[in-house]
Amino acid sequence: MGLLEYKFEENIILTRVDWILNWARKSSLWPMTFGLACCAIEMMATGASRFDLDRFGAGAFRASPRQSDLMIVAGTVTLKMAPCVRRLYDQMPEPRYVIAMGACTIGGGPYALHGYHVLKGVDLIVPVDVYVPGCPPRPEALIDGIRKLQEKVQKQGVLARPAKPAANSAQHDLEYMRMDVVRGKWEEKLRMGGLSPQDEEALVEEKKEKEKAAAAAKPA
Amino acid sequence: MNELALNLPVWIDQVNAHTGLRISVPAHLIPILAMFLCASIVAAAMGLSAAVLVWAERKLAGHFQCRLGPVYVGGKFGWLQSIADGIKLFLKEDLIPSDADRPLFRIAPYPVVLGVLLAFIAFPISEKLMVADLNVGIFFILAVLTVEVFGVILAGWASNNKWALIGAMRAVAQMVSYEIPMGLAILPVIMEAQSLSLKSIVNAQSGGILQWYVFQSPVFIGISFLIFFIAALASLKRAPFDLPEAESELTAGFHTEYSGMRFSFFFMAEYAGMILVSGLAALLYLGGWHGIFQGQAGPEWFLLKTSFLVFVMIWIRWTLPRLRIDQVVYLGWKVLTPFVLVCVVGQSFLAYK
Amino acid sequence: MPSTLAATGQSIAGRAKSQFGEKILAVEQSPSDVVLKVDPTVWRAVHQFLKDDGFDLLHSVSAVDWIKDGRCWVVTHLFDTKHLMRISVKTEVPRDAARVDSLAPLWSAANWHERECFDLSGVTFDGHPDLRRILCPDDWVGHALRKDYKAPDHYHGIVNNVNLIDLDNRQPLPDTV
Amino acid sequence: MNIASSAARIEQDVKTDELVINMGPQHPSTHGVLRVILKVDGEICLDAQPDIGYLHRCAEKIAENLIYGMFVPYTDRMDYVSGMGCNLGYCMAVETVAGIQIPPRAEYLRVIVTELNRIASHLLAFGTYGLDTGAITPFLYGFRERELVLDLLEMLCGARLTYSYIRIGGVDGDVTPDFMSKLKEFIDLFPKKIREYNKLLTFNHIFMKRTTGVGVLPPDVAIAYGVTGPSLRGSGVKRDVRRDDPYSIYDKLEFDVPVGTTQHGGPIGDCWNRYHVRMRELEECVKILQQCVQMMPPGPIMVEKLGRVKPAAKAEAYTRMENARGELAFYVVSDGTMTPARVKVRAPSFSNISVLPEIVRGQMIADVVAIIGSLDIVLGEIDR
Repeated sequence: MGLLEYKFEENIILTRVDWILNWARKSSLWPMTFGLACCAIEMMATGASRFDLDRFGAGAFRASPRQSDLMIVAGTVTLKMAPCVRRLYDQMPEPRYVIAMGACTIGGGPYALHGYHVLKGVDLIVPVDVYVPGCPPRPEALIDGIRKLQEKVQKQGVLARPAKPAANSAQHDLEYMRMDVVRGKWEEKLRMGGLSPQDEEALVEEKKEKEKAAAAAKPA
Repeated sequence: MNELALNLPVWIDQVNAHTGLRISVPAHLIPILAMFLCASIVAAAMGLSAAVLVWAERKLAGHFQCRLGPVYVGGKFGWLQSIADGIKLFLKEDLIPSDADRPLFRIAPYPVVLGVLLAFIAFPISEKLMVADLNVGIFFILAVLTVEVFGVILAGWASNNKWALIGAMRAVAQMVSYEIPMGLAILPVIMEAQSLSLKSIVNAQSGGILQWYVFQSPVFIGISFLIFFIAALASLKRAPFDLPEAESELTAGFHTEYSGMRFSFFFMAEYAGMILVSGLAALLYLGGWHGIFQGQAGPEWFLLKTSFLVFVMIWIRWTLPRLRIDQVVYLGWKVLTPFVLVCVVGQSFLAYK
Repeated sequence: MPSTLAATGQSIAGRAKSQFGEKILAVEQSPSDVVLKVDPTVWRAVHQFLKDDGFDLLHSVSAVDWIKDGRCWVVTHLFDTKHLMRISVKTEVPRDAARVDSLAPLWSAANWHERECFDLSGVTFDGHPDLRRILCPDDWVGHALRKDYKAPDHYHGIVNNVNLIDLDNRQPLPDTV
Repeated sequence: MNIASSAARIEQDVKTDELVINMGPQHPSTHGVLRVILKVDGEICLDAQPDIGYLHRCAEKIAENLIYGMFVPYTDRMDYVSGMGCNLGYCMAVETVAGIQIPPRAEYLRVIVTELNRIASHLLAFGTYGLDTGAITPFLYGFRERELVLDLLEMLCGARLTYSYIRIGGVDGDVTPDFMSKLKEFIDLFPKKIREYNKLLTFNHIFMKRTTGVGVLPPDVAIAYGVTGPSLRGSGVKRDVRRDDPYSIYDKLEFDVPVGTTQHGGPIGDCWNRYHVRMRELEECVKILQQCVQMMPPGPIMVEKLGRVKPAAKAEAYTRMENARGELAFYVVSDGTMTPARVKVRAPSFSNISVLPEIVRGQMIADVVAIIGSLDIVLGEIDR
């Protein structure tokens, strides 16, 4: 996290400053050079002469995750690749954004049914800000996705200390880790829709107790 | 700077007279105040020119590549693009890898910026506009520019990243190799001008285009100008010599692990270095602030020449492929150095009157 | 559309037949190749014979799982780049103990093709220098192209089979979540 | 202390180890998610072991679970840069195993789209090879013309990358007159652009220095590793399935098979040769397109009554075709039902990348990138 974020009490000046900071962030979304499969070719085409992602300030592709703000997950993520994707996401500095580009990253796409080695949606491992459907999405669709992300970035709270959990990616990250703990129930949530917060709390507690019990059992 | 120090009390008096304030500065603080003023002007100018240059490079690259470059940010022409980049980089999380050498990792970007910043001190823009007219100005600039290499190798080592380390090693090999032809390429000019002060070197070139050193002695100084320009490209790590940060080989080279502010220091230093080196070439070989015809002089001429050289640098970057490290070192030691030695010897015969 | 080179392997197939006798079980003509059905014991010898005869390009090594018969085919396709001839060699092994000799000493290409065949179809190649999984991760369980293969529900804590998960008969979660 | 022991001590003091570097799976110039484990001594590369499988999408398993026609879209996503070629290879295999004869107009359309796609693919290879060697602008130039090709293909089937245009029994739709005029325009325009590329990159002095004599692949090693396509032809072996074993209508077409030369002052089989073969193939593609446009007969584009594709039990076919990267072969085995028993894809890039350790030894790190780029791999078809 940067020097200034979430350090101040909410007031009227902050909203103007927030606006400027958000404007800077959204105008300078440097994507990571991160191509996985077919969608990567369309991502390259989006950066190339006809579509020119650089018009929106998002054309400075950086090869190092440390210097990029936006991870466009372009292509099928396999189970072998999933840890690498997660690690790359972890290596990116806040604020970081993720675009899931293409059907495969949204939910496994054409490989969802029999693809034993395919991750069924990249949101199982990293929090996703914008989903761009298509197989592969056309460059226009990706540009639209980036514009949507820019709209989203513009609405963020930056300086004010959040009264309630803000919808920033760090918070998503926490939620993700919680999901990690309660993964078993989470599948059901996927299927049946919704798992109440109380349930989650209970599951986290349960997990903690289990760990405690295991730790206590060890020296004996 | 001395002039500024002399003028400051006068200005303060004028301000007091106009506004009715009673500002009084003790006499022994005046030089220090002048120093601070100069330093902040230099830093601000450097940052601003780097920002403009980043925008210009993206815009130019766009047009070289049949696209538009930044368009929307800040309304027309995307002119606020680099401001947005700067604010964003300033706000980014400052990541330090857990296995990095933390103190070194934190220090490393500063020598890089410092080298370029210091060089601007002895850098005249016109007859009057300069911080200090050092009598060894040119040597001072060459010396402090070399400080950059310490930052680069510290960055590569402290990151604890193999790509960064290879990048830093390449940077050192390359910058050390090219210091020599770069330093030697200046000698013919110094011999001709018989001075190390940049001001007197430029003033020796007054009197129209034919008095510029490139045209005054087209063979030896002309060739050494080309060599200086090539060596400058290499010591700035600009394409086709961008091996230390070769994006397709080493992901981002020595600054692979740097993010946010610290990364922007490296970024800024590169662009400020471009201006510095182009300006230096303009001062030494292209007549500095003197115009094409006799009697024309002014900072606009200097800026024009500098921006032309910067444009050439950008042009080269977006056209040529990258060399390989052995070819780079070969070029430095076995091609440029012998040629520049010939130039030095030849010019010394010409200068012997 | 049958290929123009489909029957080019006939003459060499005849010679192989006379060389190896009844170890060559049959010579068939598929729409694309002459198929030499051989006994698994002469698998490498036949290939050695073919290679000496000029078949210098090993095109592919594949395995077909016939779960009903309890058998497994191992098939290679060869090409002679000088005389433009091609031939296919096939052998049948029991699918529980699918083993043949490795061809890696004959063609460098066989190395990776056999690793892939091992990874996906579970055929073991004796004498292979480095028989590891190539496509799936090293700790993957099972051979995917076997007909009775069931994909894992979890892999290192990541949910797999989201769409197929049978909530009533779900495997218990691994403890490593 | 005697000399021998001091020498031993010095050796111990300055004992150096080789550095093991992971290149990939996320690296800008591994063309996808290839991982190469490099062992380097300074800048010199001692060994490189490719590690694949990061894009293993289980296509062969999926094929066994779908009816024959449903697998066509998956073939697009194997070699995603040259999807038409994969469509064609799979459809040819199924047609061979099921004994389907397709109408002549469909054959011509298939050749036209495959060659157009080959142009698109080689343009991508040209652009990314520029990127690998550090020149950024060729990439943009390559994509500029690639967009024109994609426009043409989009007119035919509505997709830019994953076409599924070639179907079992023919093609998906007939061309419009508009398409033909646009195609002719493109054929006229494109040779000029090839000259532009050659000026910009092919004969650039630095580029030639970077690629000449680097990664020399001797023809016998190439064949032993099963290398095919432009990478094999760069080594001077004149093998092209379109010429040696003409499928579709290639026996009626006139075209050259470019092979590696020594015109650049380097050995046959180096990176520059592999790259240059692709550039010359672009010209041949234009020739083929010209002839197809002139010779294309009228008629149906699909078999009249296709019905169910249900080949006999244990029928098999192994069809080879020349895709942009080399010999693509599909091995289709039927079990007498609506779904195949096995579809094996012999992907050219799979064999091409397996030769990497052989040619990388002793080269520099920058050369590794140049070599991988010159082999022009697509991970989608390596891992399938």
